[in-house]
Amino acid sequence: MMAKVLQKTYLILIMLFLYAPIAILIVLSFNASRSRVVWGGFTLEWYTSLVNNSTIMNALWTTFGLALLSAFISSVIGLFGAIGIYSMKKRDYKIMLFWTNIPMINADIVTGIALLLWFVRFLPLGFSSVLLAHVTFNLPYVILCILPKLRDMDIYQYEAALDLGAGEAYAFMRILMPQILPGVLSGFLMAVTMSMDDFVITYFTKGAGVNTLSTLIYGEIRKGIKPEMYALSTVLFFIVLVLLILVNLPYDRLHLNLSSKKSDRETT
Amino acid sequence: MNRSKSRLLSIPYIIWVIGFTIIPIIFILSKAITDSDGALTLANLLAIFDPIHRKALIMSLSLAFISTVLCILLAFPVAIILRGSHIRKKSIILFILILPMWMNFILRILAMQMLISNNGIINNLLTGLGLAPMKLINTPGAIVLGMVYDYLPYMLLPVLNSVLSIPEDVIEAAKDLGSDKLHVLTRIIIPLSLGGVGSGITMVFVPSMTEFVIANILGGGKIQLLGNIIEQEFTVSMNWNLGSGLSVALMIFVLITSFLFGRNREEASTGIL
Amino acid sequence: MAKELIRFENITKSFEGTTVLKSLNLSIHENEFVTLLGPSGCGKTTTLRILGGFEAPDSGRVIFDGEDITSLPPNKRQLNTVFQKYALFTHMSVADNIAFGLKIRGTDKDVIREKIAYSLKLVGLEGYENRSPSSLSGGQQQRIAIARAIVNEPKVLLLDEPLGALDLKLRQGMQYELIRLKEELGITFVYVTHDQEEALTMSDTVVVMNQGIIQQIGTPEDIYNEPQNAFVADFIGESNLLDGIMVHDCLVSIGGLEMPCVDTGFGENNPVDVVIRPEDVELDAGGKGQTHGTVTSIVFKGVHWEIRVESEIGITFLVQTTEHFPVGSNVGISVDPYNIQIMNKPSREDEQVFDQNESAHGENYES
Amino acid sequence: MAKELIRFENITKSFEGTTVLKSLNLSIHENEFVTLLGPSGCGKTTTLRILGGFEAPDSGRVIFDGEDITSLPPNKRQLNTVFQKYALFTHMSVADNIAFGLKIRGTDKDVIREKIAYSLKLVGLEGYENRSPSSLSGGQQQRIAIARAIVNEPKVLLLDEPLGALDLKLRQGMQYELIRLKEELGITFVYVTHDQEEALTMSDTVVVMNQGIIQQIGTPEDIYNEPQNAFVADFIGESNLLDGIMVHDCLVSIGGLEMPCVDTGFGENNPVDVVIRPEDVELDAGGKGQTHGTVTSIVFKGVHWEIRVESEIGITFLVQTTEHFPVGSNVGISVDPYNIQIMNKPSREDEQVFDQNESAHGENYES
Amino acid sequence: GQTGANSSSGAVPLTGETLTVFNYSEYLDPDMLEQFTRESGIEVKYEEATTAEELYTKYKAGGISYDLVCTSDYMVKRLIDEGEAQKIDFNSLGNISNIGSRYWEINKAIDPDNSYALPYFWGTLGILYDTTKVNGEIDSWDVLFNGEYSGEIIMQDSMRDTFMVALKYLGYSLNTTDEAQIREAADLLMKQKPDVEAYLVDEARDEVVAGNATMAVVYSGEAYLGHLYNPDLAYVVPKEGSNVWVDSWIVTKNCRNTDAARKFLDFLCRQDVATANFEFIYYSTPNEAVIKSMDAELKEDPAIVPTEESVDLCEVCTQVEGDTTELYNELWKELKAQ
Ligand SMILES: Nc1ncnc2c1ncn2[C@@H]1O[C@H](COP(=O)(O)OP(=O)(O)OP(=O)(O)O)[C@@H](O)[C@H]1O
Ligand SMILES: Nc1ncnc2c1ncn2[C@@H]1O[C@H](COP(=O)(O)OP(=O)(O)OP(=O)(O)O)[C@@H](O)[C@H]1O
Ligand SMILES: [Mg+2]
Ligand SMILES: [Mg+2]
Repeated sequence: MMAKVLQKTYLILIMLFLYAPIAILIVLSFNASRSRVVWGGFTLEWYTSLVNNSTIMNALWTTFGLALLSAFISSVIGLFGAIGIYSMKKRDYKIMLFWTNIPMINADIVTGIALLLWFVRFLPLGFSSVLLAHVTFNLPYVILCILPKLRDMDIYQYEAALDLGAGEAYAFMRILMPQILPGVLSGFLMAVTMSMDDFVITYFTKGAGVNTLSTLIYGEIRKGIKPEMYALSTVLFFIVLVLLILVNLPYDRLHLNLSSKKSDRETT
Repeated sequence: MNRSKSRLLSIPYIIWVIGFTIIPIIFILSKAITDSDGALTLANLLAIFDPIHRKALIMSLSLAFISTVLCILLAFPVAIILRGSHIRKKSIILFILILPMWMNFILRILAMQMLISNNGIINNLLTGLGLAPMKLINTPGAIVLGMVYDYLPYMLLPVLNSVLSIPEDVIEAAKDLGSDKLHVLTRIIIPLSLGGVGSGITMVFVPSMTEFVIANILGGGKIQLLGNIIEQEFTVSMNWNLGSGLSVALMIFVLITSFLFGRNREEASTGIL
Repeated sequence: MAKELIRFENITKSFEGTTVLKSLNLSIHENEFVTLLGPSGCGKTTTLRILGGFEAPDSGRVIFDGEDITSLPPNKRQLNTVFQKYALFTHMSVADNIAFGLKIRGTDKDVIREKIAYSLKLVGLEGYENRSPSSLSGGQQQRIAIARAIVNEPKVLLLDEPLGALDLKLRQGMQYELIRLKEELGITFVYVTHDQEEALTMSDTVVVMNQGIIQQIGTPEDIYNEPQNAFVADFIGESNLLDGIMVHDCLVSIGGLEMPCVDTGFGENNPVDVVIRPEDVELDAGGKGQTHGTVTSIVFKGVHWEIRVESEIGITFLVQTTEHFPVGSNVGISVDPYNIQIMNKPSREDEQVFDQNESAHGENYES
Repeated sequence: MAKELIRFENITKSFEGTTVLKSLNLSIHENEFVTLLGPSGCGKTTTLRILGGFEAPDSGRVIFDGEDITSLPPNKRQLNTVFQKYALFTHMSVADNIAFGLKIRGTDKDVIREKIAYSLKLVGLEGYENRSPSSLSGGQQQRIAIARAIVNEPKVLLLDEPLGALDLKLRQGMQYELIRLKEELGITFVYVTHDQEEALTMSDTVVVMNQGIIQQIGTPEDIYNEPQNAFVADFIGESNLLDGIMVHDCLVSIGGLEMPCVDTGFGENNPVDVVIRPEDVELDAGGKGQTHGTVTSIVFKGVHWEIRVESEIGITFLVQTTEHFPVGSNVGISVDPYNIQIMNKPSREDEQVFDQNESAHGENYES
Repeated sequence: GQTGANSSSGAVPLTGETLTVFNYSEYLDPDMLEQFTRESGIEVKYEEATTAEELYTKYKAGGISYDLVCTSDYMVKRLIDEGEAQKIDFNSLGNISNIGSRYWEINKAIDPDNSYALPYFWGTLGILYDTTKVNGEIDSWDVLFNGEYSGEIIMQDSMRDTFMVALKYLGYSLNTTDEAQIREAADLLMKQKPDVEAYLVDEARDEVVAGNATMAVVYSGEAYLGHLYNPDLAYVVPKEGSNVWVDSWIVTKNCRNTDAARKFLDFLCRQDVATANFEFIYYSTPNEAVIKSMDAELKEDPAIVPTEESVDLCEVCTQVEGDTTELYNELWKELKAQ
């Protein structure tokens, strides 16, 4: 019993650690003072001015567009890439994994400047160049999320589909896709997270007039973060929270590897 | 699946890797092995051994190492508690743990700064309770705190995944053979989740080696990490050759360490779900 | 008989509202080979897990060597388990797997090395010390699991369908090895299986279970020749299970045909179940017998032919014999009175004949 | 005999340098039930996968109905497979699993619904349409896999150890159902198993394989009673495999004892292998017989007792009999000349007696 | 920000012309960009940078063709020296008279003919301190070095600014190229480091406002906001002298549409626009028309309108060349790594 209490306490402390700063951001969104270090009373002003702030709203849509689009593109390329890598011989497999890991271990600024130097040779900087950059740094995470699922998938189901008359593409879509979908999904989420958080690479590869929330926030540190940012973060936080809870409902049906422990007992 | 045919599927990815990983790396490499006049030199690579750089490297290494170890130490109990718990939807917990990552990183670090600054929330709480305020911010410890805070979810995910997927009967077998709880932990659970820890290390240790924002905001700019130096070589001193050289050297360093420690890292990168 | 070592006293266990074990009582003696036998889902593994300490009973006690061990953790119990899925430690070599328990007890290094070698020899895998478990075949893994358990010289060895994944030939080999081990080491075996032939071959005592209730405890011969109810009769080997009426002691009427038997005490004109083993039905090509019938199918089974005979009295007999009777031929049918087994009609559900579909149903786990 | 439907011509296949099938030739006829039987790793699954189109042979051809289908993809072949591990589509309902092939062929919705119902009835699982495969027991999953295959009315059904995971009782039930299906639907079965009893029970033709080479093709009776070499003799059922010397036609000397037999053509004074089935060894409590021996062990097997007798001529006989002989008793031993089977000594490795440890070795897959 | 008198008038249809403008972040009221487009029909692609070096890197990479760039004095000089700027006849701008002559004078340090750079904002570097936490009046850099406020000092996390403080305290020019003087300054800074609570750029002001530190070296514009949030804060330019800085606009050599660029610059000089921008950032403006229209309270705040005397104590920071740069980099890294 004592142990249970200790365990609960521990979990709560970890949660506190992770969420205390977020609570501060939420409080700040109601702070009437423009300075984050001065409490100026309660206000909802920032929530209303947020909607009218075209710079922030534009950056918001750019951020979302960029995150979703880059996550989508990297998921598609990553999915096919992972399947290809999975089918390779051991040596090629290792080589591919090595290169897949490289963007992860490169300092952001190095990646950002290298891409900048490369992009300017054939591409005007703009939304598309940032998109290319984001896809580039998303890909490793996507691939590394999908590969284990490929390793776990039941290839016999695919063969069974062929056996029953399905063409390869059809069998792939109907049979293999549902099995690796959780991996693709987590890769996608990971990519969205990475894309939304990135500042350095985005900064160096973006064109004039293109802003994401990250680049805005970076610029604002100088003069103090605009309170609208806190309001926006708060709104986003609760939207994501609700979305995650909704997404979570059918989650258990997707046969995720968390359930593997249980399923051990099932097959006798 | 027809292997030779499905290998073709990776062509777009391979093109992407060549186009956007390998070519830029060549750019960086070519900067790294030349000086500002374009003459070949190893000086930029070897500059990592200059006393100042070496000091920064050692500082980066120690902070990244401590952060990684702390992340492991914090994440393991979570995984083990969740494994033992009867919570049906462990996935919900998982999501709650990663949700903070969806808030902008700088905002979170700034909030952390408000928590731990001299006249910050924690110290105000302490003085309110009649205790002496603590020196938290602008110390190496604050940087470690920031890194742990920012990277903990990246450790939690893979560790949780691998701890939860250890078959129960293996643990029962160990108990059956006489293991007590501690022994099960050290001999069975930890060794069997090393894969997950490995990918956690990749996702925590590697970025903390190149981290500079946390060091600037929470370390008060008094602590120089290799990430800061690389950043400064690029943006302040505008010595791209040295910056490239240092980062290539760092990359080689990380590759070597990850080769030594994370042999089955790819095996274990379990992803979020 | 040897001294009692283990006693289950009124053990009850349920999972999520479903009762899996219903006041189970069982004694196990020293150096006995006890087999728990029953269809999938009947509670065999649960019984074993309660004995191993992995599951706590809802009520009842487990007595070991005179002491109540109901709430003793597994690592404090003097018994070792061979798990249904081996549960080898994949991150350790074969030698480290086997040494696991010894190291915990702080056994001397040299002794450990010797014991590893000895136990590998016992299971016929000398020289496998440095292999990784995942490089071994199923049969070899299973033997490592056994070696890992016996090297600790437990008083009792629990085995949960250890041979389930092996093919027939390997299974037979392992059966002999296990019996040899039991004799050589003098330890008590508690063995779980759903293979009746395995149970009969290896055990001193067979415990037949169904739906969490013990149906019969006895020697293999008892169980096979004197099943106490229709479930046991049907589950242990193939049998002709017929409705009969006990005319009076030593005479039973089956489909109108009165047949002498040796059972008494079932009253007069009471409905009963009659069990006749297929190998006990005698056929005569010349037509001699208590009744007649026509052969409707004959299947070659190697050792014998399996024949179906439709008899005049309207009953189809399953017959096993080494002689060949062509389909369509007319044969005489007779049964020795000693080979007719009379049983009361089932009083509870779990005593009823094992029905394939139903049992498959019972297997369904929620997912 | 019916028309030839499938012919393997000189099929050879190797994986990573190891030859798995060595110039295999095999004919399968319409509506035949052919079983591939052999120890683990002998190439049964590989043969089936080549027929199914999942693996391409290195050389040789597969002829189906007169046409060369060697390079036809699986989805173009008129045969369906029931996989060793079921391979049900876990994310679809039972009905969607069964309808999968029909939908691809664009069958009408109402027809599909009817066919699903019909095929579920065939396998005894009416009303299971909306269940998820993972909520079913192993036996039920297997039957769904069968329903999914037969609903497409293939000319040939390939089954890879479909009953391997089931317990004895369920296995026997499914064996009968499969035979019934074959008769009802009139399709050709190619069946893979390593269970010899299953092979004998179900097949029209048994193909015994070892190490990628066909050892013998024949009816179950042929295979059991007239094994062509020591491997077949030993693999099909238990047997006494003895070294003998053929004194002359119809007389063989075993351990110095001359025994009459019925085989001819083995020359004079040549070393031969002698096979005597355990059930063919006759024991006599009174001591009458060709030689004498002492009972060293007796195991109850249900249908019979399994007895080991150490004979005067230095050979231990394995005997199966329904009579009980106590350990230590002296018995006479005799064998009917018709039950003595003479074979030439093995000329190739794959014909040698199946050795347990070696086979376990062969099972090792690289991990 | 407030919009000027023209804000309500009807928009001019887009002419299809565009200007690509590169500026520091948070350094222009975004409403003014919209207003410019409304009035002129010229679209503005607006790009921001947080530091001069970042700006330079992106500018030089060449992925974007910028027309107008606003950056700090030393970077302006560098760009002019590298031939990146176009000569502009500032007299042709209608509102140019709003820019006080004093600022053109200061700017001569980087642009001797005043033919490239148009002053935008300017200021000094000084000490922002909490009057309730210090003993007496502060008027010298000495408080940063005498150890009295150990652990309560925030220095700029910027190489030249921090060296400037030490050089000025030692009585040298901040543009010195004398290695011995620079090394002396470095030694002083090394000695000071244990007393320094943090080296910050952007958050220095907030730290003093929040009471996390007693004093910080900040730009004069930050001081005004600091005072606004916490009336106990005061700003001083020490008597040893300091740095006076001017951020200016230049038109790049790539600019094709110089007419549009001139229109934009003229627009920035207009009183209402300059007022809006001033009220967006509260840095000192060189626009005399704006200063005239200010409240008296603002006009007298030395953080907003530095006094003539304090400016006279100050020097403009110009670019240092080759070896000196390397020396600075080296010493700075050493200081930070200590
Ligand atoms: N942890 C558990 N949670 C819920 N139900 C369980 C659990 N363990 C066992 N059961 C249920 O208890 C019943 C008995 O299970 P048990 O594993 O003892 O059967 P078994 O006789 O070993 O069967 P098998 O031959 O299939 O191994 C089954 O119906 C099973 O569904
Ligand atoms: N894809 C493969 N790659 C490498 N080796 C293989 C592959 N498939 C089969 N083998 C090898 O070929 C041999 C024959 O395998 P196969 O699966 O045909 O045996 P099997 O007779 O079906 O055995 P089992 O009874 O165990 O299913 C084995 O030694 C196996 O290791
Ligand atoms: Mg079980
Ligand atoms: Mg197989």
